[in-house]
Amino acid sequence: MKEYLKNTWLGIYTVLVGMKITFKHLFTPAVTIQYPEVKLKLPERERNRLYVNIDDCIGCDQCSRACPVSCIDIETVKSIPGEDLGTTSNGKKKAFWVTNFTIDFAKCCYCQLCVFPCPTECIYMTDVFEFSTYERNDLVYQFSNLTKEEAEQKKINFANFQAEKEKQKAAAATAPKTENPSQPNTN
Amino acid sequence: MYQYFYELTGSVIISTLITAVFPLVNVLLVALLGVYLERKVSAWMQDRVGPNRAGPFGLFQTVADFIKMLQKEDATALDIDKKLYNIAPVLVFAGSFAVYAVIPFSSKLIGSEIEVGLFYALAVSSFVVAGILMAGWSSNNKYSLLGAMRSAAQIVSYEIPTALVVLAMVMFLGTLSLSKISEMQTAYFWNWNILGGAEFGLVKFLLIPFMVVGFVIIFISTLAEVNRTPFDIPEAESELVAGYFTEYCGMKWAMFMLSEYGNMFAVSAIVSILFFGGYQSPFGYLGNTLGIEWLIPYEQAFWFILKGWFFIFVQMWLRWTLPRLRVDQLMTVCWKYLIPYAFVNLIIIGIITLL
Amino acid sequence: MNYYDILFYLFAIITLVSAGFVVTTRNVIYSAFFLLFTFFGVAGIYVLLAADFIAVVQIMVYVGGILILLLFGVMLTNKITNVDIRTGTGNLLPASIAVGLLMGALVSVMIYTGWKVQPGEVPDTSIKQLGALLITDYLLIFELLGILLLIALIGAASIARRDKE
Amino acid sequence: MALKTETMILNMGPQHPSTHGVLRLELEIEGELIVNVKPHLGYLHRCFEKHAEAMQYNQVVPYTDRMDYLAAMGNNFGYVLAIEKLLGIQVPERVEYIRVIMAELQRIASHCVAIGTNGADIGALTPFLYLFRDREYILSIFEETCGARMLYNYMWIGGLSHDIHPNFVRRTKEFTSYFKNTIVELDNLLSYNKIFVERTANIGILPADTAINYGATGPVLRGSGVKFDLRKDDTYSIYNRFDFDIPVGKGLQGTVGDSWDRYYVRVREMEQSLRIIEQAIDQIPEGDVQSAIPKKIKPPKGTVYTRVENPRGELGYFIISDGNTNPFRVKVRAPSFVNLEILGELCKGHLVADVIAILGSIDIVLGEVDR
Repeated sequence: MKEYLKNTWLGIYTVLVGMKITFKHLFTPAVTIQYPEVKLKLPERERNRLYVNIDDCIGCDQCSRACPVSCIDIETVKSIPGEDLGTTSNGKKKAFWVTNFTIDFAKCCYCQLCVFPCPTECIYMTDVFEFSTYERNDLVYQFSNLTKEEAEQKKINFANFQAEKEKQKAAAATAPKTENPSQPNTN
Repeated sequence: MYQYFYELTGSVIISTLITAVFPLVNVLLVALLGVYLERKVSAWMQDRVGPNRAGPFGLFQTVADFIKMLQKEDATALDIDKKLYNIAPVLVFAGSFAVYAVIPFSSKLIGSEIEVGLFYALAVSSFVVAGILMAGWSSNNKYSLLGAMRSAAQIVSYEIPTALVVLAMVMFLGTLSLSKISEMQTAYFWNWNILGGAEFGLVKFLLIPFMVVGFVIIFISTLAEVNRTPFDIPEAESELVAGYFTEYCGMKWAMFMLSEYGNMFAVSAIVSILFFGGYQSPFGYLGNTLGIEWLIPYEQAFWFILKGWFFIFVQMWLRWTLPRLRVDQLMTVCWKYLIPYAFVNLIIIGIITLL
Repeated sequence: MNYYDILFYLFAIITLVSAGFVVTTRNVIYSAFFLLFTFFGVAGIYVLLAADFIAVVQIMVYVGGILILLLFGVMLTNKITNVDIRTGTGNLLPASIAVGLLMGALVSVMIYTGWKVQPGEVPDTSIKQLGALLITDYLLIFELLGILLLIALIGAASIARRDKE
Repeated sequence: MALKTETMILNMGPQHPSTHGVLRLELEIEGELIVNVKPHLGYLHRCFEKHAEAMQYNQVVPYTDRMDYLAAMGNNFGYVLAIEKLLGIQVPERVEYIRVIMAELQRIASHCVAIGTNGADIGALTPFLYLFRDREYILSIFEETCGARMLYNYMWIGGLSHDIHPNFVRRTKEFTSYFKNTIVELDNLLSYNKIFVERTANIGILPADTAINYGATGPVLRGSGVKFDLRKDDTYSIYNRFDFDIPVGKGLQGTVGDSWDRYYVRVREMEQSLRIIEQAIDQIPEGDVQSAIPKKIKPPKGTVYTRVENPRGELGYFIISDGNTNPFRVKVRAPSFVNLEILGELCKGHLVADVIAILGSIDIVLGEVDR
């Protein structure tokens, strides 16, 4: 009987305590952020979409190797003598044409591992997080500033240069044995 | 109501139409505003904002939802029992709508002034049970069936404490007519039944604690009858997905929702009639003071609807505060706690009334 | 034909047709749900007879109580996932003969009895008289029924509580 | 007279509101009584262990984030400790302190979800949202420090990816003082609520010996009254420097080891985590957090097993190195997976509704169960 009355009392009392708390919250202001209208100021370390400053990229491929999900795809072509690629902002001399630099953001896991090995700090994470598309292929971002034709041209240039070199080598050595022509450098 | 509008307009057709359409409009408004208020109240209690996109303060959110639901494809499962599946929402809605026939919104706005109004209101809710069982069984889904079984067991059980409290009140008041009960608690709030009724004397003060107990019991059991938290186990989202209307979609689903909110208002109305003076104003009427006779029914309707909404708010408040009970605990609360208390209450009120 | 007659025939048709379905349909669940409409029709007829209290009791007890229990029983004892809950209608001939005889007897009683018709006011409500009669003239029967129901309740509870072997 | 009854199979999940992900439970029920529960796993299997073999040691860290995604810091912590042991690196003091604070903040955040969803499963949605509101605070501290809210990749082998943000100390202190109110509010709103107590007390009782035999760890084990916490009993990092208690289930509302005890142990653990943070936050020494990060991670041949006390229990990493830059084998002892095994034992004889309460009190994360 005592247990019975105690249960009744506890049932009513704890419900009233809970109701008091929720009633108090009825008048506390909401903590919701009205997203499209109000946007939070994101911290500077925010890890969202990657950006590549291609002018600074030397095509060293370190970021691609650091990526655990292989979402970075880089193709480079060695420059031929006489072409001036300029220098990066921290003074490194560029030696490769970056003919293809794509990042597939559908694959990217935003771990930031690609950012740290970069010698020129040209790949970094930005605070852009709204980039949804209707097509999955639209998430493959091309960062190379060369057009397709230019890229082709660079490849042909390099192949020609290579062939020229081979010829010269062959002529110079006049040896019958030729080495394998090295492929356009992709790594 | 018919009489009142007949005198007002002098047309049979118009007054019949108003009499028929008024409760329906009321149910729809209750559902529309109820869903909106539920979202807003829950949002405020949880430090959120709630719907605020459609219209000012998101007022048209439920209208938008309603339009969306109208357009929805009526997707049904393959092995359902088509006939029962289609009848069930209608029956559930009919059951909850039928209660509105006897609810006195004011001294003039009442569908049917039958003598057994209170009893009738309890009885027609059994159609809801039949409809719920129908929905649960015809869906051919185990979750639905379990939900329907729970719901039926719950509603049938909780009718008993409700009936016991009603019985005590009937003993005290000597009538089953809802409009007469309202009339008896006239003028000022100290005449309400929760404060011992209109007659002044020792009995009045003796009654007050037992009236409060009676009110708590009937409020809890009506909560259970309309399947609201903490008694929402038939549609316990986290266990049974959506209970008996798991397989429903579009407008058929909306019918269940409509009847749930309709029921909420109906039970709130009955509780307020029994204990809180029904349509009576707590501090007298402006119409009387100003001498404008025709204003009084509208004032009464205002107070009635206000009281109804207050209890709906309390139901929501409870819903967003409490967890839900388990099936067997629900029965424990009913049979081991509410019914004994209601019985003791009944006997004590009976004795005090005899004094 | 006035409103009263129209309503009467409406309720009568609902009652009879659904009662017919209750007997003839092969799906037990359907029978049970048709019973709902039968009870509803009967309640309507009670209302037309100015027995509002009885009508409400009809709905409360039969629809809210007995029918629900019936449905519970049917749903729980059969394979609930299987829709095929069917019964056979065997013994059609003997049943119709028996029912025909009973009906004939009832109809003849109805026709040949000299009913005492007392013209008078239709009472506004029947509750008061009912209440008074129940605790004066029919008190013994009322109490006996109460005891009977209590015995049934206790019996049901004790069967349900029996531990499984 | 023997009544013949049949059992019914009820499929709970993989699409169900309260199986906490894509878990499928095959419930064999008699009416609403549970006869048997069979969990079916693997709907979220992502081959973490196999993936790790193809990764360099430091590339595995972001993958560990994705196992127990509610306690990613703890996952990082265990993994980097294992590799550091393999390499024999001593990390700077500053790193140790920051790691402990991060792990404890993460424990609070994870318990917020665990407690909140346990309540939400039982029907109380409001405490769930209050706890999520406060978890958000922790996540924004993390975001400010390492740039991500959920999958941090913060602890690296030999150090940390970033030093703490200048605001970090202030905000953490703000949080610790503020969060105490939330715990009081939570206790009043949910823990002692009669309905919640009725729903969880004496439900899913796990006796201490059963818990030990099944290998349960974390709050599930401590809820059964066993005082076992790796932070104290097999101390790692610098946990031995702090003063904190290990809350255990005492059966305050029912029997020792019931769902309520498991729930309540989590609530009290949040308080203890706050204590650790308060002690550690003032002692963070100065230093460079990346000084000990090796240039090339090529551990010697050998095996290592380290375990840490994750919010869900003992998280163990067993790593075999064959002297290469990639691990030869990574095996994870996932606490959720081990704790989930007990579900069948706990649910027998209870009702369908109790399965939810028990599952919520075990607190599984499917990302970790399936890996």
